[in-house]
Parts: sequence; C-alpha cells; structure tokens
Amino acid sequence: MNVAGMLRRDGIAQHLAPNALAIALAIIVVVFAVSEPAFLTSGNLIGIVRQVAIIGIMATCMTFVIMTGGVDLSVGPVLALSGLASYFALQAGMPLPVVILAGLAVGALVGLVNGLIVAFLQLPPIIVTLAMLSIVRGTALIVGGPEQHLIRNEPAYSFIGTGTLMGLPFSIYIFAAVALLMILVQRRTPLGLLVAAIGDNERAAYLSGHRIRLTKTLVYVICGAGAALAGIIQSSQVHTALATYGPFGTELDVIAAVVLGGTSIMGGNGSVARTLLGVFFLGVVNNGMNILNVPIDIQLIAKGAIIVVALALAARRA
Amino acid sequence: MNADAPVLRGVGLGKTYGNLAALADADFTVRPGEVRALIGSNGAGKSTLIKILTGAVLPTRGTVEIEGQAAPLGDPLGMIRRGVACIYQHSNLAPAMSVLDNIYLGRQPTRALGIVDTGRQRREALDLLARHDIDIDLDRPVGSLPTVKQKEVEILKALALDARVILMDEPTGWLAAADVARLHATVRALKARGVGIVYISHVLDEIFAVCDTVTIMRDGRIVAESDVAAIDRPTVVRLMVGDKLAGEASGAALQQRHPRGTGVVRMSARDLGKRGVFGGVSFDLHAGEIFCLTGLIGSKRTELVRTLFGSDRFDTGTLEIDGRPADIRSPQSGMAHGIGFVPEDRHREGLMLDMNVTENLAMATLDRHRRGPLLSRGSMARAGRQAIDELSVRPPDGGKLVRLLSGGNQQKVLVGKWLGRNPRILILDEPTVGVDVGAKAEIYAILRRARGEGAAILVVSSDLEEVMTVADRIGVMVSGRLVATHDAGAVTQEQIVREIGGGTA
Amino acid sequence: MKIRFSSAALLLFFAVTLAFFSVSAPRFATASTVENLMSGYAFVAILAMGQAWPILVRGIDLSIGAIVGLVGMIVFDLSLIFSVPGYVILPLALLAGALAGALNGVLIVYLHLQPFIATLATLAAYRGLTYSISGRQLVPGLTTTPIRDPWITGIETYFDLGGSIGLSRLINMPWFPLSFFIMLAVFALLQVLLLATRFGRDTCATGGNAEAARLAGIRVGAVTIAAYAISGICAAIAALIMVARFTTATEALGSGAELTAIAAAVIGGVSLAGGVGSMFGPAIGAFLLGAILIGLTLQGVPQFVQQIITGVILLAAVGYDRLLVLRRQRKLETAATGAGR
Amino acid sequence: PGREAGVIGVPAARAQDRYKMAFIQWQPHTVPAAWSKGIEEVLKPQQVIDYELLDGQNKVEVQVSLMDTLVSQGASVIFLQPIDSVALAPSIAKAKRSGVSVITLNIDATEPHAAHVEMNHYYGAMDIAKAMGDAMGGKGKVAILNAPPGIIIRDQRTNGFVEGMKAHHPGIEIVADQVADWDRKKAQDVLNTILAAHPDLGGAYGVNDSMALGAVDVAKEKGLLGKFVVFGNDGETAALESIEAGELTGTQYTDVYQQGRLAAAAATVLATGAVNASAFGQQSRLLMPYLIATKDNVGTIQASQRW
Ligand SMILES: Nc1ncnc2c1ncn2[C@@H]1O[C@H](COP(=O)(O)OP(=O)(O)OP(=O)(O)O)[C@@H](O)[C@H]1O
Ligand SMILES: Nc1ncnc2c1ncn2[C@@H]1O[C@H](COP(=O)(O)OP(=O)(O)OP(=O)(O)O)[C@@H](O)[C@H]1O
Ligand SMILES: [Mg+2]
Ligand SMILES: [Mg+2]
Repeated sequence: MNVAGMLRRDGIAQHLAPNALAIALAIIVVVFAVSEPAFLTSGNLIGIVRQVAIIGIMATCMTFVIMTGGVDLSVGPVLALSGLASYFALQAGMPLPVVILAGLAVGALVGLVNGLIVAFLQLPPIIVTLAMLSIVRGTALIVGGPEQHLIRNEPAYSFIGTGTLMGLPFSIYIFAAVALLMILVQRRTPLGLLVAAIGDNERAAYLSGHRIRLTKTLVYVICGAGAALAGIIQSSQVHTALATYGPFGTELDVIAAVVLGGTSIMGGNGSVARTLLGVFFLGVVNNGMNILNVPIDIQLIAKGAIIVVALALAARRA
Repeated sequence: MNADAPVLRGVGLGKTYGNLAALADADFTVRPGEVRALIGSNGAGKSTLIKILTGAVLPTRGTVEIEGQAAPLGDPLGMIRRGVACIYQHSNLAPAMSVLDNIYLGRQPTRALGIVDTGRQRREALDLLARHDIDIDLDRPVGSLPTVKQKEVEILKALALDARVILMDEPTGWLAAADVARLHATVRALKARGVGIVYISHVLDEIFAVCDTVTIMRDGRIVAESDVAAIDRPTVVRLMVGDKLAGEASGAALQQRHPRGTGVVRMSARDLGKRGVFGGVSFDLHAGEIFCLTGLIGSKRTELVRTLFGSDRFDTGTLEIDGRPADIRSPQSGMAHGIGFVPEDRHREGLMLDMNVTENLAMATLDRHRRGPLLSRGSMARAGRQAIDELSVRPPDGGKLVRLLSGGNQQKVLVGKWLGRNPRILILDEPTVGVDVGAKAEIYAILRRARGEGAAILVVSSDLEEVMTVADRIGVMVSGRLVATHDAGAVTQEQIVREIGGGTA
Repeated sequence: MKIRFSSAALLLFFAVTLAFFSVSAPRFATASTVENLMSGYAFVAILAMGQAWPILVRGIDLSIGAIVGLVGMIVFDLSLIFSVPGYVILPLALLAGALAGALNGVLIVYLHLQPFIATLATLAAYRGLTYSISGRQLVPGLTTTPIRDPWITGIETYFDLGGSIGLSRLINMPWFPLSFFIMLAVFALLQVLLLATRFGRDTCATGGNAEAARLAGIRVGAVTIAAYAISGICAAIAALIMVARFTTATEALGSGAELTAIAAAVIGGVSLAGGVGSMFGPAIGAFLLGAILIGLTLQGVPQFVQQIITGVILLAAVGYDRLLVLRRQRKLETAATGAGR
Repeated sequence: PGREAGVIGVPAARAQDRYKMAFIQWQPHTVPAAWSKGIEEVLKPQQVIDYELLDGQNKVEVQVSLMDTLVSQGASVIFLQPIDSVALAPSIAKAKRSGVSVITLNIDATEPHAAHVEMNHYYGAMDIAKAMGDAMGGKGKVAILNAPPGIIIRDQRTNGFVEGMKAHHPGIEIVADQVADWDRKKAQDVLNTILAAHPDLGGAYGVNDSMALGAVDVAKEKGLLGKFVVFGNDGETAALESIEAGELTGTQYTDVYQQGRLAAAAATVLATGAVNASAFGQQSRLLMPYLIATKDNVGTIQASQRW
C-alpha cells in the first residue's frame, strides 16, 4: 500500500511543474484585478478570450508540429493568404461553405508542401518553413497586391468573426471547438501518442512500424489549416483581406504560447491543454498592460520579465 | 580483506527520487589494487551509487572520501581531478565529435591561449590504443560507429585519465567474448599498478574471473560484502534476487531443446547479400524454435537481421515467409509479415526515453488499442500492467518515464514492447544486455513460451552462455558469412568459440 | 572533416549563384556590386557567426536583433546626449552586448529556461529597454542629428586596396569597407576559438551531449553562458557597423535580424541539433542571402516575386546540402564496409 | 565608395537611352502602393523609362542596401520613402555623388537632395487634434492607437496630436496611448480593453486609418456609433467610405496619387532634362495640401482622387 501511495505522490510532484504556469497566471490575474478592477469585468474577460482566439487556434494546431521536433514559421503569411482566398471566393459569389473551404484548402496546401519537404526530403523545418514564409508572403502579395480588399455586405461571412451566440462572440466557439478537438486528438487518438513518439525518438518510432513521414506531413497540414482558419476569422473580424496580415512576429507569438505551455522546442512530450494555458498567459499579460495603459517600453520589459519569472518558477518546481 | 586504506570511500550514502529510495545508507569502499564487483538485480541502485561517487548525482545523504579526505559532492570535475574515472552504463559521448576528441573530452592538452595541442593529443591517444590493444579510427565521428565501438571509446575515455579509481558500470555490455577477455587483461594490469576498480556486471562468470571482492545490492541497500573466493554462485544469486527467483534462474538451462521446432519453415533466406556487408547467407527459421546467431562483434549479425525486418534492404538473394516470397521494404511491411524486432541499441533505436513505460510498451501495438478512431488508454494501461508483471519491471509503475528506469529495466520494457505483439517471427538483437540474472531467466522463459506457441525466434547474441542456454540451434557468423549452423544439443561451447574465431586472422 | 566538406559544398553553391547572376543580371559582376555586398552584408555575416554559438550549444538566440537595437541606442545616447568620445563608446558597446548576451545564458543555465523562450522574453525586454532609453524620444532634436564621432563613423571607411597595389589599372576593383575587415577579423578569431581551442571543443561537446560534457568535467553552464555572450558581442559589433553606416540608430534597428542570422547559420551547416558547425558556413550563408537579394533586384524581378524566388533558393541551398550529405553517407558506407572492417 | 561606379554606372546605363527609376517603399502598404500608381501613371507613357517598385521590408538596412544596388545599377532617379531621416542620409549623399537624383516622399532626409514631396504629419496631426476636440465639444477622454517606435512618421504624428490637444483643447485628456502595430485587428483588441477601463472614453485617434477603422469596428459592436469620435490618418478609400457612412469621424486626407504624379514629373525633368541633381543649390520641396476630411467635406474628394 505504501509503495503505491508513494508512487502516486511522486506522480503528483511530477505534475506540479506544469501547474506552476497556472499558478503564475492566477497571480498575475490577481495583480491586474487589484490594480484595475475593470480587468475582472465579464466584458473584459470575454474580450481576452476573443483577443487570443486567433493566436490560440494557431498555437493549438502548431503544438503537434513542435512536438515532432519541427516548427512552422510560415503561419503568418498563410493567415493572410487564406483570408485573400476566402475573399476572392466571396467575390466569385460562392456559397459560404465553399468560401471557408477555399480558405482552409490554401492553408492545408501550404502545410502539405511544408510537410512533404520536411518529411520526405528531411530538410530542417526551420529553414523550410522560413522559405515558405517568404514564398507564401510573395504569393499573397502577388495575388492580393498591397491594397486592402473590403468585405462588404457579407453578413454570413462576417458572422464568423463578429457574430454573437448566446451572448458570446462566435469566434470563441470556434476557438473552443478547435481546442477541444485538438485536446481530444492528442489524448485519445494514436496520432497524439505518435507525435510525441516521433519527437522523442524518431528512429525508434519508425522501427516500431509507424508511418513517420505520413504523420509528419499530416501535422504540418493541420498546422496550415489552423493558420488558415485563423485567417478566415481575422478577415471576417476586420472586414478586409490584406496580403500583409499576420506580419513578422506572428509566428513567434504562436510558438511562444506553445513553448510557454511546456512543449520543448526540441520535440517530444507536450500538451495542447498546456499550450492553451500559454495562450491565455500571454493574452492576459497583454490585456492587463493595455488596460493599465502601461507604456510600450515598460510593457515589453515587464512582459519579458513576467515570462522569465513564471517559467523559472515552473522549472524550479520540476 | 585488503589491509590498505581505502582510496575511495562512501559513507552512509542515500539517494531518493521523489519518494523512491534508489539508494539507502550505503557504506562502500575501494582499496588500491582491489577489483570490487558490485552486483545486484536491475534497479538495485548500482548505477546510482556509482554516479554519486563520480559526482554525476548529488546524494540526498552521506559523504564521499578520497584517501581519507572529504571530496566535494555533485562535482564531476572535482572527482576527475581527484583521480576518479568512470565508464558509465549508457553512452556518454558527443556523437558529432571525433573519437579523438571524445576520449579527451574536456581535457584536451593545450598550449598557450587554450589552443589544443592536437599533435600531443593524437600521440597520447595512439599510445593508449596500442597499450590496450584496441583498434579504432580516431577521426570518425563517434555517432557513426557501431554501438560496441562506442563502448570502447567510453572505455578509452576512462583509461586515458590515469585514474586512481576506475568505476566500470557494465563495461562489457555488447562486448564479445574476445573483447571481454581483453578488457579483463586491462583490468588486471590496472590492478597491478595499484588502481582501485569497481566492476559492475550481470554476468557472474566475469565476476568470478576478475574480481577480488564483491558487494551485493538489493532494493537500494547493500546486503552483503565478501571476498569472491569465499562465496559461490548460488549464494550470490540468492542474495541478489531472493530464494524463489534464484530457483528459476538456475532452472533456466535445464529446459528441453527443440531444434527445427515444429518442422514448419517460417522464414527462409537464400543467398542473402548486401554489397560490402554480408553475403551468401542462407538459413531456415522454423516455427517453434529459437535460432541463435552468434559471432564476433562486427560479424554483421545486426546488419543481417535488420534487413530481415525491413529497416534496411538486402540487395541480393531471396527471402520467403511461409513459403511465399516476401518483399519487405520497411518495418511496416516487416510487421505485416508478422515479424517483431528488438533492436540492439535501446537508447538510439528502441525507446522513447521521455515517454512513460505504458506508452513505450504500447508503441508497437497501437492498432490493438484502437477503438474506432480513438485510442483506448484503458486497454493500453491493462496491457502495460500485464507486461510489467510478466517482466517484473521495477518499479512496477506504468507512469514512470523510461529515462528514469534503471538500464536493465529499460531493456525489459523494450523486449516487452515486442512480445506484446505476439509476433510469429521474433528477432531479438542482444536482448539481455544489462539484464540481471533473474530477469534474464524470465526473458528466456517468455521466449520459450512464445516458442511453445509456435513463434519462430531469432536471437542475435554475443553472450555464449546465453546462446548455450537458450538456443535450439546455433548459427555462427564470421565477417558477414554464416559459416556454420548446429543443433544446440550437439555442439560444445568450445567448438563454437573456435568457429567464431576461425574466420578472422 | 565533415565541417570542411559541407563548407566546400556551400561555397560551390555560392559560386554557382554568383556565376548565375553575373551572367543573367545586368551589372551584377561589377566592382560596385561587390562593394555593396561587402558593406551591406558584413554585419549580417557577423550576426550569423555569433548566432552559430548558441546553436552550437543546442540553443538559439532570438534576442540578437533586440541587442542590436539596444546597443545601437546606447551608442546613440552616449554619443549624442552625453558626448562621450568614440574610443570610450566602442568598448562600452561591446561590453553592453556581452552583458546582454550573458544574461540570456544566465537565464538558460540558472533558471533552466528553454533557450527559445528565454531569448524570446529578452527580445521583448531589450526592445522595450531600447524604447525607454531612446534619445530620439527623450531629446526631440536628436531625431535629425547624425552621429559625427570619427571613431564611429570611421567604421564606414573604405580602402582602395586595388588602387594601392596597382590592380585597379587592370580591372575595376571594389573599395573595401572597414566593416568587411572587421568581419574577417571576427571570423578569424571565432574560427580559431571554435576549431583550435579547448573552449571550442567544450562548446561542441556541450551542444553534442550536455550530460556527457558535464560528466567529463566541462563547466557546461559557463560554456553556455559564454556562447550566448559571444552572440551578444557579435550583435554589438553588428550594431556598431550599422550605426556607422546610418550615422544614427532607430528604435527598430535590427528587428528581424535573428531570423536572417539563423537562416544563414543553418544554411552554413550549423546543426540545430547542436555540436556541429563552423564559422565559415554562416559567413558564406549571409553573403549568399545578400547576393540573392542584390542579384534579383538587378535582374529587375518584381519585389513580390523576389520573395518567392528567395524562398525557393533557400530551399535549394539546404536541399543541395542534404543531397551531398546523403551521397557522401552512401559513399562512406560502401567505403567502410568495402575495407572489410 | 562608388565614385567610380557613379561615373561609370549612370552614363553607361544612359548610353542606351533608357532611364531607370525605382521607388523604395517602407513596406507594402496602401499609401506607397498608391504613390507607385501615381508615379507609374506619369512614367509609363514615357517609353524610355523603366520603373520598378522595391520593398524596404520596414528595415533601414534593407533600404540602404537597395539604394546601393540602384546606384550601382545606374538608376537615374530614386524615389525614396525613408524610414528615418538621418539613417538614409549617407546613402542619399552617395547617390548624389554618383549623379543619381533622389526624391523623397513623405519623410525628408537630413541630407539635401533633389526634391521632397510631403504631406506634413506633424501639423496634420495637430489639425486632427483640433477637429477631434471640436467634435467632442472640447472635453472628455481620448485614446491613441499607436504604432511602435522606430519609424519617424509615428513620432511626428503622435507629437503633433499631443501638442495639438494641448494647444487647442486643454480640456481633453489623453487617457491611453497604446501600441496596436498599425493593425486593424490589434486596434480592435486594444480599444476593447481600453474601453473596459474607461467606459466613458469619448474618442480614439488611430495613427493610421487601419487602426482607426478597427476603433470604428469596436464602436459599432458596442453600439457607440455617433457618440464615439474616431479619427484616422492617411485618407485611404476605406476610411473615406466609412466617413460617408457616418462611422469614422474623420481623417487627414491627402491626394497620394497626385503626390506620386508630382514626384514622377519632377523625376522626368531631372532625368531627361539633363538636369543634374547636384546642379540644385537647394532642395526643392513640394508641399502637398492636406484636408481634414469629415462628413462635411468628404464629398469634395473626387472618385479619381481616392486611393
Ligand atoms: N533520475 C531518476 N529519477 C527517478 N528515479 C530514478 C532516477 N534514476 C534512477 N532512478 C531509479 O532508481 C533506482 C535505481 O536505479 P539504478 O540505475 O541505480 O539501478 P541499477 O542497479 O544500476 O540497475 P541496472 O542493473 O538495471 O542498471 C531505479 O528504480 C530507478 O528507476
Ligand atoms: N557507419 C555507420 N553509421 C551508422 N551506423 C553504423 C555504421 N556502421 C555500423 N553501424 C551500425 O552499427 C551496428 C553494428 O554494426 P557492426 O559493424 O558491428 O555489425 P554487426 O556485425 O551487425 O554487429 P554485431 O555482429 O555485433 O551485431 C549496426 O546496427 C550497424 O548498422
Ligand atoms: Mg545501472
Ligand atoms: Mg550487433
């Protein structure tokens, strides 16, 4: 009995590390709430979820890529290109499902190319997707030009980003659905296990009879499609499609959320649920500083410091 | 016992991980010129003890002394400076760096401004190679060497230190008999020079061959110390694993042999060859038999069996499974033909070190735990528990990360992963490296059970004792050729040794 | 051996690229293009060589762009607000870069943070710090005041080497910017540090297998911190070159430089898995990226198409390297086994 | 550097009777795109001129490198939208030495050059502040949706706005100045947050139109349209339409096409009229008139003037 008990407690200690981020999140929430009571109003809290939805969707979908030991730097331009694709589909008078599919297809396609090159040619993902960042941005600019494309009088499309359902923005439902789906996939499907296995020891996973290349390709497709979905939501929220959306730095925000959630950039174990924690952590920090009207310089310094402190706590507990 | 003052001494050492006491209250001494065996079953805490002595691990309790002087804890450099060298159980090499740089890792001789004196480094290394009769290309990146060669680099690394104490944690894992003999010669030479040696091995023959004294550990405690001359094998085994398992272990060799098993040919290889590696290999593997391939290190057994499984390709010859030509191009198709493959290097090719035991055990059988598109964690956990029980993985915790298991327990997980598939053809490459006697007996028993159920089993092993124990038939490989096959009952160990050495000159 | 080989391959790729543009892009093969390449990409090469060190210890430094900005602003303030003489500013700038880099290392070593997130955090913090100390915001007139300190602007000096040795009479020789020689000096220094010294070996060991390095008595923490400090110093040198070139520093100086530097380093054969690399590759990688951009511009390729082609060439460069590695592996295999070992 | 290149380069290119001109923009954006259109309108019909648009990628070093490239290519005129006045000055000096004329757009450089076409950001922003204060009745709270530092327009607009408020409407309090990265979506998020802290916020100034439109989106969603004053900057089509629809209160409008055309006309003279840039004792300066466009006067902006 005592052995089992000991082991169970050991397990709890092991799981404390990820909780440190949650604790840190709770602490900063309290700090913000005390310094600005408006922070805790339901309106602002809903606002936070709405604000992080786009990065959040991309981050949950990026988690698998990072777990396999890869990375996808091309999500920013994919977001722009999928918005444009949807816009053009709208212009062509397509029905809404086709419009959305058009956007998603663009992202999945870019992901497919990324995945095929990474998996079959075994080139370093960071360079492949950096190259793809450049290629997709160029393509978006050629397709869309530098001008904004206004999306007018498309109530159905606009509903995706700006509509509300039962008092909550519709984009939140999409975010929640994607997050739940990805958590399910990670925890309850072979794919979820396989992704971690590949990141941990690709060779061993291959020798265990798994389709490594296929899986790797698939995770990039998921990531691309996630970025595309984010692009559709964004274009719907801002009523425009623009080739320069998802500017440089977007990919770093997304990766930051994943890594903050405890997934190692070198691959291996990771968790979509903890990625969400990372997403909210960054979202709350941003929101809190905005609401306190912290000047940008202090904002950046504080953000860096908060991330360091939160992670240092997590590392200490582990 | 030796009357000299101990050169290295640990007092009251303890180490707990979470709530697991990996080591408790261990007093341990090594004297100059003493070869002390440290034995115990997997997870007994041997490596933990060694690592505390080298400073690799910070003990929770206790002190370490060198020649009566308190030594710093958890400081590898400090211990190296005090003359403590170690051959660790698992590879501790920088794979991309050359053999030469690895041997002198962190200690390259330098000239002014920290510039490495490469000439001197190479001279010293060549001298070292000559002295210990080891042949290795100093400029190859270590990562491109076979596992056994890497082990030799580890050994060289420790020898290069000119230490006062050398701690050897399973130095002979993967080594073939001839290399083991060479290492033993080295050990004796070091001993003659007054170097204190700690020698960990699961092969009791080795203990009786080179060690003066023995320390036996069990469940994190030192349970006995003795002169080797004053103790016998059964006693050692009993002290290590307890009475019940000891009976099983000694019974292992007494099983019946089934050459050619049921007589049905499962796998038939004709004239297999891979350019420049092996060639002309023909054999039949029958259902219900254990066929052991033995040979010197580098005789290409590993390379051969990899092509059988599909992780490599052979380029000439034919392979038939169940009488039909089999075109095996990948592990998947190998598995589709009912083949299972336990690779040689558990860390490089076998395990996901940062995943837990249950997940590792399920890695080759994910399709069985599938419920529609979903994965049943429950079914995985059940299968995991069963395997843990069968193989007596210690601690019996499916949630433990494999990295945190002792070496032998890691190996059990690796074997368990493939046994779980109940493959019709099971290929195991050095399946019991680092596995203790008790668990070895269990693995053998499991192999026999699988054999009894009609599986065809191919074991690659350099451990002749193992070969003689477990094999129904024995194949001998020399330089990429299968030079002889025997029914195990009809051949002596001496003859096999002759054949193994025969091809090389 | 491996290092030399992949560098040679990259050099070949670089040469082919140059040859291609020389033929296809008008006015590419001229002295002034070479001059542009040298003065416009020497600092990128320095950044890439610096970046190689964190990658060598199996990390990454995303903060170098922000360090460039920070050091640039420190130089700006010291020179324009405090009128500190240039010969004092130069060492202070290097010190600031070293400290900023070392802080990254400290966060990674002592707080056990993943390099990616640690340097991402400092990226934000250093950029924020740059904003707060920005003399442009604090003292309005400075926005339009150039730095005139000869010690700093001197970095943008050009030397007519061709003229002085008489070569210019035969062919049109480029003038060599001082920044190019600085780059060469940094290269020589770091290359020796990496390949010939014990510290270099320790760095590779730390990146190749940190645990093995630790057990071999290498001060893994110190090595890691030093690697990040080197990256910081290189960022500081790059900042000085940029400030000299622009005669000012903006708050956004260097932003995005990290990705270019990482790309150049990885193209240059520095393995993200740690422990493998040289200084030669990253330097060539940087100039390769520069040559592509200049070449495409001269060819008159529309800007958006340029981005696409740049991406494709990037892929081609790593793909080509991969191909060679594979082929060499196959050769090595047959050679090794053929020898009957 | 490049002294020889200049002497050799430009005449060599011109010997073929073709003139090379290029526009180095700050980064892909509606404003430079419109300039480029205006420039092209004038240059395209003149068949001896090759024109291209180059991207500065929001990096000083890229702009400088492109300047170098164009100089060595023997361009006759470079249109430049400098990210910084000082940083590009050495490049401009170098271009001048090589006989290349530089025309700056929107932001002047400290080095005198052939011509400068601008809409004044500082005074424009002051006027916005005034108009905004008027619309709010001289009191209340406003927020600035700002861009990150590092580009000079941002400083000029912010300073102009702050000074303008101080000068014209001391009763109005600027309660928040937050960075939204020129981006409509970020502006939505930031303003949403600011509104949580200041439900009584009376208006927002977006340092460009995208951010202002983001503020409009928020106002619309929260049902504040009409009560909430939003001003932008630039005057792109979307903003003008929004003003017409009664959503956006106003913006600083300038005819960017015209700006481009003017620059191109100057360039043509400089190139084909054989007027050397160094012949100018003083830099010519074309000040573009601007208009604080509001619902009242937006109708006066012709369709052809919209970009
Ligand atoms: N870092 C760690 N965290 C948690 N538990 C650990 C860790 N390292 C070792 N252990 C546990 O400590 C116990 C002792 O392990 P150790 O490696 O010393 O065994 P060993 O005697 O060397 O066994 P083997 O013969 O299999 O190598 C094992 O139960 C192991 O799981
Ligand atoms: N250059 C190399 N690079 C990578 N792996 C190699 C290399 N050479 C050999 N190996 C691998 O090392 C292992 C052992 O190789 P070795 O040459 O000793 O042949 P072996 O006879 O199969 O070994 P053994 O007979 O001991 O099983 C094989 O898995 C082989 O693939
Ligand atoms: Mg052990
Ligand atoms: Mg082998």
